[in-house]
Amino acid sequence: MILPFLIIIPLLAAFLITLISGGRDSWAIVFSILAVISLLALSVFSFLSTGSQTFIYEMSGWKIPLTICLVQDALSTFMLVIVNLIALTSLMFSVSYIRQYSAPWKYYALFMLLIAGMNGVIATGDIFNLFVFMEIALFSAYALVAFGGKAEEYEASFKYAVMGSVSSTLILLGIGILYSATSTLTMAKIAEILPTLDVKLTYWVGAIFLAGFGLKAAIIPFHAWLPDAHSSAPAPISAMLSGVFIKSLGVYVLIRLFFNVFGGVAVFNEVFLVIGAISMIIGVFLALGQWDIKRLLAYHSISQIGYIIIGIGLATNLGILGGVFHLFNHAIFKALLFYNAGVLEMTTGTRDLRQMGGLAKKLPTTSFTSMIASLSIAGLPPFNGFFSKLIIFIAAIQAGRPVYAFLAGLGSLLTLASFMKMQRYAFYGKENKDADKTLAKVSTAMKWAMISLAVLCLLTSLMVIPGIRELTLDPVVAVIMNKTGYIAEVLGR
Amino acid sequence: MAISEISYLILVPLIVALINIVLPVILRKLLTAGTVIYLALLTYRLYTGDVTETLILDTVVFSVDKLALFILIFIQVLSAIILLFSLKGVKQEFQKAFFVLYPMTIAFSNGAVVSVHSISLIIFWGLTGIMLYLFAIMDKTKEASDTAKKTMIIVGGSDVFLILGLVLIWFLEPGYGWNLSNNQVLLSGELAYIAFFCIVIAAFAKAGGFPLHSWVPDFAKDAPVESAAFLPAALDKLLGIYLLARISLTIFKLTPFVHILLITLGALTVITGVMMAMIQHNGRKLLGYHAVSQVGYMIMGIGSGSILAIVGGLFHMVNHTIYKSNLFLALGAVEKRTGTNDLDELGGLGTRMPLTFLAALIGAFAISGIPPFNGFYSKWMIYQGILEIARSQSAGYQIWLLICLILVVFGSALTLASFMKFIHAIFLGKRPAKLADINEAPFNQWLATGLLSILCIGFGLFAKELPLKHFILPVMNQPGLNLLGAYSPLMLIGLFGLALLIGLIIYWITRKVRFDEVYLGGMEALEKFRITGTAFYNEIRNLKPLKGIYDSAEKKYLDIYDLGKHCSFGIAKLFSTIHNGQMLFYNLWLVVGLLILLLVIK
Amino acid sequence: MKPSEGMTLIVKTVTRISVWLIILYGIYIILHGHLSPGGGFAGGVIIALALLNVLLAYGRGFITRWLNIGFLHDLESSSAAIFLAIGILGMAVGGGFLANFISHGKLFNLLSSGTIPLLNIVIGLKVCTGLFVVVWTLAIFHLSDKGEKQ
Amino acid sequence: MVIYILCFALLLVGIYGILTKRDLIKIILSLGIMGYAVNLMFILFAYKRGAGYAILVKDKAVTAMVDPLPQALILTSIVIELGITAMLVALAIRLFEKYKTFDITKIRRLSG
Repeated sequence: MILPFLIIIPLLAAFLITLISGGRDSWAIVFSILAVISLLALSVFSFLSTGSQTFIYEMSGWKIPLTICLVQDALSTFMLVIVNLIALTSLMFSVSYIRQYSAPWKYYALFMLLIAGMNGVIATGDIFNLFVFMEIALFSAYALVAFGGKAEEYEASFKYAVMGSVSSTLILLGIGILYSATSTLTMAKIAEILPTLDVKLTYWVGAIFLAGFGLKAAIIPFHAWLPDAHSSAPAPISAMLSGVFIKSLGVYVLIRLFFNVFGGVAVFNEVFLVIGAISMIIGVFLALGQWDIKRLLAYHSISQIGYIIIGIGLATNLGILGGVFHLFNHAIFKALLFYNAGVLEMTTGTRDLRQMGGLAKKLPTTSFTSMIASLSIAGLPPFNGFFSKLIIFIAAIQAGRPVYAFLAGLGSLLTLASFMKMQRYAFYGKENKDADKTLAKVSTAMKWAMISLAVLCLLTSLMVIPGIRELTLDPVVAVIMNKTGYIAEVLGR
Repeated sequence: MAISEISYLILVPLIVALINIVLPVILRKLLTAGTVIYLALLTYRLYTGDVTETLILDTVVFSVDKLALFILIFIQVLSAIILLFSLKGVKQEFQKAFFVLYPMTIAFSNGAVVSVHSISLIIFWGLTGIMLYLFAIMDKTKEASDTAKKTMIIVGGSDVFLILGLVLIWFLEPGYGWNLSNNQVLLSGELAYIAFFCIVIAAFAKAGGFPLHSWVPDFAKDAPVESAAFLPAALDKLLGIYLLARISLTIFKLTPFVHILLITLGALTVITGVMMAMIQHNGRKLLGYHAVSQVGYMIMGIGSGSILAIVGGLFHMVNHTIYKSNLFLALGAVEKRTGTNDLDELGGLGTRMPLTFLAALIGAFAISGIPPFNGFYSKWMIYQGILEIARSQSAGYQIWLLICLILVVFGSALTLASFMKFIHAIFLGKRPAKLADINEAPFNQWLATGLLSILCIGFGLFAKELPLKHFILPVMNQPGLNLLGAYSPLMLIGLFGLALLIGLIIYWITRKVRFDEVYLGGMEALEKFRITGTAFYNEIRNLKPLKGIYDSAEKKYLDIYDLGKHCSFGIAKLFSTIHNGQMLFYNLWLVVGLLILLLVIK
Repeated sequence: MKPSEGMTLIVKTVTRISVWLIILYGIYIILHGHLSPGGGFAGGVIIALALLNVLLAYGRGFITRWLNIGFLHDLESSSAAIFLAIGILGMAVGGGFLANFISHGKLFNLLSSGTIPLLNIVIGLKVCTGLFVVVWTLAIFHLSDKGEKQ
Repeated sequence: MVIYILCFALLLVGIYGILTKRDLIKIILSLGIMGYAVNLMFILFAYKRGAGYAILVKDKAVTAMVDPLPQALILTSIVIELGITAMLVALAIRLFEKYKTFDITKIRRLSG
């Protein structure tokens, strides 16, 4: 009974914000914060109460093949927790950050729509409904990328919108083919019927979906929009996009479709591994050469998604555990890094690393949290990124694919290198005299958003401890690995 | 979860570090000092008493064997002495952070040593790397930040290899689980070799072996001097060589080829380090390059496979940590008084800082391998061990080993040469005018260097009776070694005493020396005509074949870090030109990607 | 300034007559959504097109005088909110989100099919206002663009 | 069969457009064409030979109707496309304001 509220609340908040706003931004802030706090509470509650069970919510009182259903299992609630957690911190960060733009209430409304879309994609068990929610989320993402109103932002948004629409059309094509073959849109039902059909159908639809959702997840070669869009958006939106957006729309859907619906076909796992490795290596190389701090972070998102995809593609219990864990961790530290970048941009007025320097003294909180996040993304103990990468390494070697472990190692080394570069140019070294003129104030809410994520960077390491892992990650892995189980759980057999 | 005393080695300093965050500086110092003493006592208890294991989640995580215990003892000893040095004189701006990081570093180093579980070893290993970074960024200058970056990339990056290596070991020998204590994996098959070399990379990066050494001199130059003595000179050597010893003694059974390879790498490390050290003008950098050079002996010793040389290598590691921290601290004491560490600007301080001078002199003798100091003893053991190995090899290998040995002995001679320069430049020669009113270092500083000097002498004179018997030979399960040739320190000290006596007699006979002012071209020598200690060595730098090498080394063409940097930036540039901002081009990727997927998936 | 506003008198006159017919037709489509082809979306688009007709024929200035754009905004948001409210009401009274909680009535009667006519009306409002506001916003863009160029 | 091929050809026309056209408006139109092709495909999938429209009318058998679900889906997808198109047009206007051009190959400040 909880899941529909996770979609209704942000939608309602969005409409109420547009309804009552009109120069009264404080109401928009109050509404959105209330909404997101309640969403986070609900999603945590639902995650904890779900465990390894599966609950189905059937819309409008009809029964399953006829209606849209919402599936509440460990995987979806896990993703919901991530989305709403990052949303809350992002909103905390936004409150003072977004004042520099005109008409903030529009921002909050779009933000709520974004959350509604992502929550919908995650919660739904109906493939067309997934498409619709995806479009809602994408639509608000396009608008939010362009929110700043600078030329580059419009450019990024336009490119993103065109490429996103092409991939959405591809997804719709895939959905159409699936519908024509199975005559149903409920994913569990499709999963049930697919094995009785020609396997070629799965392959073709799978390839189309891989391209379509691969673009959402920014897997190379479908990644070209990401560095533009993520670096142009306002910082809290960059954090949302990099932290959870590409994961809920891309990776989550890929996992759900390819494991629970297509049943984990071996050839797709191979493709996952290959494109994961390509994304990981090329992404990190691209990041290494960047001087624009947000572009650097954006390219790292591609690289880190590569890790997740490799973990998923290994298709062993450990590999998926690593992938899912890394997904969670990446959301946290990448959001944190984007907040740091936002503070840097706000205070120095530039995104070019070469024009910063010596900010560690002026921005102690930012510098400290950024170091934690950097070490975390580079995979150094005791931060969470270390453990998820370690699990992926172990899984790759255990699965008899040490090559991927070595590529992941190389990626990790280069990640460290590029974040050391970022640290050195932004926070240490000689102070840039021109930069301190426009030093804006970092508000308390922003600080707390960063600190809370930094603390999470440390705390989520604890999820590897078996006792906690059994409560948190293991049910998620079980859902993914239990391929036909999804059919039985959803259809109630 | 059974927490035994071993885990206190980690928990206590860690908790102290966390408490230190909120304390005022004076209490931080006291608390840290107390911790160090407690740890020393605890280690003594472990040494004498029954060792218990710490279990976490029903697996043995912390345990000590003889090797670990040996390393632990010296971690505590050195951290205590260096702490003594740091109690007074740490730069005001670093003080707060320093006494938080110090116990933390001890905690993590202890953790890395007592870990017998791969994962916990990886974690503590990485944490010590982070500590290194945090020490390096204390100074906020441009150079210091660059050094911190470089250090972290090399040391932190090598963690990846450690992880891969240890995971591969686990994969190859699933029977042992993650336990590292009694594994004997045969080096056979590609994966085993890859695993071995991965871990060797990690050990080399930590200890500063060629070609991953380049962070050591930079760190020595730019980090606070106490941390330079503490980490690259002492703890990181202990850890890196500990790991090397661990894998080559208890985890892998090495093959002759690997022995030869390690010996060669060791010889290369010795010679590159010392050649670079010779031409340095910065005292700390000189010591840093020597810290690299000396690692070569340890690598040779441990990699050689002969018991004598392994014992020698371990002994050399201990000796090195002692005399190198001694030298760093002595230089640090000088630097704190004079405000510079540039050898060109120093000179003639021997009469002003006699105690520091004495300590530095003993350190210099020890590192140069002059009997009867400890450096000679361990080097001697290593040479003998390598000769012993050479005896059992085929002719080609023999020649190769001899070449390596000659290189190393030559390197030892060069070490002496460069320390002549070091000592002369700081303590001898004419004192520059601005150093006129320099006084002896504070009490705690000369006490620390003095203690280390006493250790230098003591370990040299009573090597067989003290360190070898109690610490190192138990590691190898050898009751005693009878391969030490005719060398006996006492006999040697007799000879030296004789030589000294003869020297004194000669001095006594010819003591009528006339002191006079120096004139140049009929004028009194000006300050600018003062001959600095480094001047003589500029000749070496300009020798024909060496000049090119030195030039390219100074331009950093030979540094693996810079090579890798250029390489990766080249690749990055290539990729980023493809991202040319043309949306039509991006769309093409999308369509082509889709087509490839459609073609591939079948 | 005034002469450029809108199209010719013929167009204006025809529009003045036809627009009400079109709106009426849209309302019809919306109300009979549950009985015949069409429904909220189709009807809403028709009404919006009628308004657009006015916009084209009479120009932007007239529309600002004729319609309260702010009110349209509010109508749009509130209709969406009402839609959700009906859905939640279904949750509270019926079996699930958007579940029917009014009696079904008799087949082929205008007042039948439970909440569907209600939803149709709400959707019609939403679509008509939404679509019109979107085009209106685009028209505003154009205005500022011209202003910038001159 | 021919009609499916024609539908596919329409999709290819759209893809051709987004790959070669440089004008922002033409790109938007190409996207629209792609969308229509897919929508058309849905309708084609729903078609049953000899079936009528899917409206419940008095005295008409339920069996002789085409599948009504795709039509509902198409309606949704049309709405989405409408929204995206409006968005893109708005962005195109803004881009013209900033770059004074409609040529996408000249709108390339973001690169590298």
